Amino acid sequence: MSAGTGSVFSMRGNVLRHNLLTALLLGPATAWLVVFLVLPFVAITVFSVGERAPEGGYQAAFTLAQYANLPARATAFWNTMVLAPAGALACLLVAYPVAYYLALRAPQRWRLILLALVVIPFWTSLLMRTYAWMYVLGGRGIPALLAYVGIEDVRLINTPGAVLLGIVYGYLPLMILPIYVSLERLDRQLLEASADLGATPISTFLGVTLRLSLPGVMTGFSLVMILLLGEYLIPTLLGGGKVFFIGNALVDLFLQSRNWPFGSAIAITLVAVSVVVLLAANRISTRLSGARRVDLI
Amino acid sequence: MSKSYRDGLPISPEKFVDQLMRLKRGSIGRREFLGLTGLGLATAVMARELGIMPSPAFAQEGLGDRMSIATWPNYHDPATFENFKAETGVAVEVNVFGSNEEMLAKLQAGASGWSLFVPTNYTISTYKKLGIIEALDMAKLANYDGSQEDPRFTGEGTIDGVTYAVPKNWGTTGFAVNTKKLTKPMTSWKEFWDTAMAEGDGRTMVHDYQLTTIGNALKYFGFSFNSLKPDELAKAEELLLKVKPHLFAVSSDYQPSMRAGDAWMTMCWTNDGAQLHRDIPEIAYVLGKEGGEIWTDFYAIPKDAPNKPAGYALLNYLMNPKVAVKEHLANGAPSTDARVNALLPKEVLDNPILYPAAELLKPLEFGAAATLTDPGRAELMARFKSA
Amino acid sequence: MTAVPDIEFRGVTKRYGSVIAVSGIDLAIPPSAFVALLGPSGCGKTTCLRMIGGFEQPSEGAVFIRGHDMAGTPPYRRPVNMVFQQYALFPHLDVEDNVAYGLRQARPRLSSREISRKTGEALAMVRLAGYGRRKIHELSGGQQQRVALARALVNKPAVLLLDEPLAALDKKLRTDMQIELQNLQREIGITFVLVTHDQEEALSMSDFVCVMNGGRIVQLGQPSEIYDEPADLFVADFVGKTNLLSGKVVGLSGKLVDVALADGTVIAARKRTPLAQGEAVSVSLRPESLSLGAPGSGRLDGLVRNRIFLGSTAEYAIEVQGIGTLLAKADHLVGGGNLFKPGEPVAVGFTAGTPLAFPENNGTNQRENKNVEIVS
Amino acid sequence: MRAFVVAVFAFLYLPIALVVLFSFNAGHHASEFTGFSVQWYGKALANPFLVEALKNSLFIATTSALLAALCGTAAALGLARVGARTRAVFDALLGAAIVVPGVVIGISTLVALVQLFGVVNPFVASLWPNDQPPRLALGYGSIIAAHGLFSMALVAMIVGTRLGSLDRNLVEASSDLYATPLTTFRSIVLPQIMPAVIAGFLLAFTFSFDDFIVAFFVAGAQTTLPIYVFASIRRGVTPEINAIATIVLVASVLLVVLAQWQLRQRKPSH
Repeated sequence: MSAGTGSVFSMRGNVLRHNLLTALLLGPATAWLVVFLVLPFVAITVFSVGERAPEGGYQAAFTLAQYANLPARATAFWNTMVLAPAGALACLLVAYPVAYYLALRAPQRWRLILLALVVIPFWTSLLMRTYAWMYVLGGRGIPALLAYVGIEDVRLINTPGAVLLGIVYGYLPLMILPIYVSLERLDRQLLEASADLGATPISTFLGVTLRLSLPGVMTGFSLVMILLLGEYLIPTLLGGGKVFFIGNALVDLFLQSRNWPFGSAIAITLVAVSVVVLLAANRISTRLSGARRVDLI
Repeated sequence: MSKSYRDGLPISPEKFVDQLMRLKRGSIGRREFLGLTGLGLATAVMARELGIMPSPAFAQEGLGDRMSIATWPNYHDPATFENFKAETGVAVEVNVFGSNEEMLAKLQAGASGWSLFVPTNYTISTYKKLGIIEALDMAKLANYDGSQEDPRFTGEGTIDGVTYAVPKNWGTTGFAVNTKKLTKPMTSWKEFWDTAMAEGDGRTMVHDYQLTTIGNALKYFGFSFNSLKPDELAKAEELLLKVKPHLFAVSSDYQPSMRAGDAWMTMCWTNDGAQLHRDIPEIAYVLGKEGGEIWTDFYAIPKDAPNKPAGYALLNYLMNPKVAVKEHLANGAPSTDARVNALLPKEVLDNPILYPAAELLKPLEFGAAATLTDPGRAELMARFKSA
Repeated sequence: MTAVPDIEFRGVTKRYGSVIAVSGIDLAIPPSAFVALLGPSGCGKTTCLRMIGGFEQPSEGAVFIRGHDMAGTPPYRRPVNMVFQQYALFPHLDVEDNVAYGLRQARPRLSSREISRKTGEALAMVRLAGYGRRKIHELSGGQQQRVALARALVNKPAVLLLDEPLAALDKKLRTDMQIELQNLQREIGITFVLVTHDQEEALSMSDFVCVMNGGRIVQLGQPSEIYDEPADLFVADFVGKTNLLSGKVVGLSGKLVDVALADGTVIAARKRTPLAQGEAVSVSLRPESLSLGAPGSGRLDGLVRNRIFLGSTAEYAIEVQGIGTLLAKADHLVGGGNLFKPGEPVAVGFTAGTPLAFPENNGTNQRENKNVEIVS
Repeated sequence: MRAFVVAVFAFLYLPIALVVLFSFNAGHHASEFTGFSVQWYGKALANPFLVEALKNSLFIATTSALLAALCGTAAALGLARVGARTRAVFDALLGAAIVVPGVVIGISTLVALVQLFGVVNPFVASLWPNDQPPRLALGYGSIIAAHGLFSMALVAMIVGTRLGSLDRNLVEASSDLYATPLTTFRSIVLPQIMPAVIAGFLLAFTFSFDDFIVAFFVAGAQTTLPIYVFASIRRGVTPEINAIATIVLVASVLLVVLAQWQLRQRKPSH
C-alpha cells in the first residue's frame, strides 16, 4: 500500500509523507461516502427492522414484519419490473436507428449538429418537458384534435401508454449516446469487408454492426433500466397516480402514510433488485461481446 | 450572555490549557468553556456563512422579505398575497398539498420552511400532541375576533384553552360531475362509485387523500365516514380495489383535468365545486345523501417556522374581514366569520353549493383525529394507490 | 490475348464533388496476372480498386469483371474479394469464423462440414492450421495478414484485390510476405490486383505495373520496362532512385539528343518524346549506371561528399561543380577495392545511351495534380 | 431511415417547442394560447421565489459540481496510490453511489440526517451559551451533499479511467527533465486529466440542476427550480415557468455555442 508503485504520478519522498498525501487525497471522498452513503444505508437498514410510530415515522424495534409485508407492494414491483425493461426496450428500438443514422449515414458536417440536437433537450427541465406532454396528451391536446375530426372522447393521459411514451421521451438521449459512440468507433472497413465477402446489407447489419455495437446497447439499456427502477416523476405526471412504480410507492410511504420502516424495507429491496439487474446486464454484455477489448488494435 | 465569549477572544494557549484542565476537574461549565474558546462563535458564524442551517429565529420584529405558506390547490386569491406584499414588503410563496398526511409528513421530517399553513380541523390535536405547532400569540392577531366565529366550526383550534389555530373557512366534500358527459342525475356516493365503474369508466378521479377516499368508500356501504373497524375498512378496500382500474387518476388536484374535459367526475371540495361550476356551468356539485365529510380549515404556525413574525403578520392580514371577503369570493368556500358573511353579496350566500340544504348537511361528519394517524387507514390507502 | 480480361475499365472517371479522383481510365487486366497499381497517395489507385470491389461507383464509364458490366452490382454480388489495408478482421469472431464468414453467406447454403473443410484448407494454405479458435487480437500482425488472405481466398474469387496489404508489417515480415504472395498467386492462378505506393514492392512482385498519377494511368508495363524505359519524368523519378540533371538540347541526332548541362558538359541522351532544339530538359541518370574512377578518367569530375555502406554495394554522394550532388551506386569489391573515401576527388562516368532526356514540363500531369486531392 | 430520424427529432422537440411557445402566451395558463406577449418574462424575473429557486439551483449545482470535481479528482489520484484491496472497497462504494436509485438516496439521506439532527441539535443546544443555538437542518448543505455524492463518484470514475490510460513515460520524461513531482503533476498529469474533470463537472452540474427526486426529500425549507416547477404543476403552471425554462434553455445553448466558438478560435493559435 505504501509503495504506490502502480501509480503513474507517485511522488518520491518518504513513506510517511506519501501516506499523508494519499490520506489527504482520499479523505474528503471517504468522509463524503461514509456520511452520505454508508451512514444513510445503515440508517435505513436499521429502520427497516423497526416499527412505525403511532403518529407515523419510526420507532425502534427488531422485527422482520416490514419485509414480510413486501407482497403488499407486489403490484408496484410488478409494474416497475415490467415497465422498466419495456420502457428501456422501447427506448432502444427508437434510439438505435437514430444512433445508426447519426454514426454511419448522416453527412459528416451534419453529424455534430445532429448530435448536439440530441443532447439539447437535456438542458430543459425534464419536468417542464413532461408537463408539455401532459398538455399534448391531455384533453386540450391530441384528443381535442381528434375530436375536431370527429373522434370523440379519446383518453391518452394517465395510461400505461402515456407513461411508456414519457419514459421513451425522457431517456432517449441517454440511450442514443452510448450506441452512437459504439457505432462511431466501429471500423467502416469491417462493413466493407463483410459486403466484400458476400454478406447482404441485412446480414452485415446482424452479423457485424449489431454485434459490435452491443456494448453500447447494453450500456444504454442498463443505464436507462437503473434510472427507471427508481422512477417517480413520469408515472406521477403522465400516469396520474394510477400507474404506480416502486419509486411512487416509496414517496407515498414517506410523504403520505409516514411508514418509514416499511419504506426503508422497500428501499433496500429496490437497491438489491437494482444490483441484481446491473450485474445481470453486465454479465450478458460481456458474454455477447467478448471481444470488446479488440477495439484498440 | 452573549457578552462572555466575545470578551474571551482571543485566548492564549496557556489560558486555553488552564481552562481545559478546569473543565476536566469540573470547575467550569461546558457553556463557559465553549464561550471562552470561541468555539461556539466560530461554529455559529461558519454555520450561518455556509448556509448549512437557516438563521435562528428572528430576534427582532423585522418581517424579512419573504415567507411561504402551505395550503390547498386553488385555495386563495392570488391578489391577496400581492396586496400583502405591497403593504408589508413580504413576498409569499404558496406551496400546495393534496392531503393533511402530506403536510404532517413534511413537518415530521423537519424544516418545512413554512411560516403559515392550513391544516384541517381534525388534525390540530395531533399537531399539538407532536409539539410541532405554535401556541398562537393572540396579541399579534388583532384582526381576529373569536366572538364572531361560528362555534359549529371553530372549536378544534383551541385545546385546553390555548389557541393553536384560527379558522379560515368551512366546507363539505361531495363530488363534481360534468353533466354533459354523465347525464344521469346522481345524488349519492353509491351512484358515484357505481358510475365510476360504468359510464364514468376511465373518467373518474378520487382524492389522493385517505380521509375522503376511504371515507366515501365506507359511505357506499353506509358505514361511518371515520370508521376504523377492520371489517368495515376491508369492505371499503374491496370496493376501492375494484374501482381502481376504472379511475382516471388518484389526485387531489382535479380542477385542471375537469376543466380540460379529461375527467368527467371527481371527488370534490366545496370551494373547487363552486369554482368549477362558476366557470363551467355544466359541472355540478353533488353531496352524497348518505353523508360524508364536513370540515373546517384553519391557519396555524409550525413551531420551527423560519419567519414567524411574517407568519403572524400574514395571518393577521388574512383575518381582516375586508381581505377575507375577497379570499372567499375567489376560493368559493363559506366563511366561519360573521363579519365576513356580512360583507358577502347575496348571491354567494344563496349559493346552494356553499350552503347546502339542512337535510344534506345533517348526515355529514367532521373528520376524526384518529383517522389521521391510524396505520390501518394509511396502509389501506397506500395499498389502494399501489394496486 | 483473345481471352476476356478479368478486369476491364472503360473510360472510367470518378469525381467527388469537384474533385476528380480518377480521370478517364481504360485498362484491361488479363486472367491470371499479378498487377500492381502503383502511385503516390492520392493518385487514384485505391479508388480504382474500390470501384472493382464495388465500394465506389464510377461517375462515368464502366467497370467489367470477366466481361460483365458491374454497374449497379453491390459488393456482395461481385466475384471478387479484397484484403483490406488494416485487414478488417471481425474482432468479435475467432479466426475460423472470420475465414468462414464468406462461405456462410453463400446461397444455396453450404453444409457445415463443407464449410469447415474449406476453412481448414484455407488456413492450411496460409500456414495457420490449428489457429482456428484463436481470437483475432491474440494474433501477430503477420498472422492477421494471413487470416485476411485466407478469408478472401476461401471464396475462390475471380480476382483478389489487395489494398496496401503489407503496409502495416515490418520490413523483414514484408519481404517474406511478398514472396509468399507471389507463390500463392502462381499456385492458385487467379488474378491479383495489388495497390501499393511502394515501388520496390510493385516491381518485385507483379507481372505488370500500372503507374498512376493524378488520376491517370501514366505507364503500364512489365517491371523492367517501367524501370528501364520510364514513360516520363514522373515515372523516372517515382520508380527507383535517379539523378535528374537540368540542361538544354543542343543537338538532335535520330533517337539521341545532345544535352548541354549547366556546367557546359554535353552528354548524349536517349529521348522518349520528340524534343526541339534549345528545349529545356531533364536528364535522368540511374545511380547504378554511374561509374566511379580515378580523377580525370570519366565525364565529370567531383568530390566524394558522403558514403553509405550497404554491404555488397555502397552509395556515394558526389558533388560536381556547376551541376550539383549526384548519387552513385557502386559495387563493393571484396578487399576494399573500388572504395572511395569522403573528401577524395573522383571521376564520374556513364555508359553512353543510358541517360534519358525528358522535356522539363512534360505531361506528368503536374498541372492536373492540383485538382487531384488526396482521396483514398 | 431518414424519415424515421426526422420523426424522432420532431418527437424530441415538440414538447420543447410547446414550452417555448407558451412562454409567449398572453393568457394566464400554460395550456391555452390566447395571444402573444412577453409579459411573463418580466413577471418571472420579478417573482422572488422563482428567481430564488433559480439562484438556489445554480448555486447548488455549481457548488456540488465543483466539490464533486475536486473531491472526485482527488479520490481518483489517491486511488492510484493505494493497494488493490482498498481500491476494491472504494470502487464498490463509488459504484454504489452511482447505481443506487435517486429516490433511495433521497430517502435514506433524509432518514439519516433527521435522525442525526435529532441527536446533535439538543446536544449543541445544551452546550450553547445563549438561548438561540444554531440548529442543523435540511437545506443547501444536505442537497449539495446528496447531489455531490453521485457526481463525485462519477468524476472519480471518469478521471480514474483517464488516469489509467495516462502514458507513464510522460511522467518519467518529465521527472527526467528535472521537474519536481509537483511541477510534473501541474504540467503533465493535470492537463491530461483536465478534459475528464471538466466533463465530470458538466455532467454533475447538469444532473444537479435538473434533479427533482433527491432534492424533494432533502431540500428542507429550500426550493430548487425543479421543486418549484413540480409545485407549480400542482398549483397550476403559469407561463412564468415556461419563461424561466426558455431562458435556461437559451442560456445553455448559448454557452455551448460560445464554448465551441472559443475552442475553434483557440485551435489555430496552438
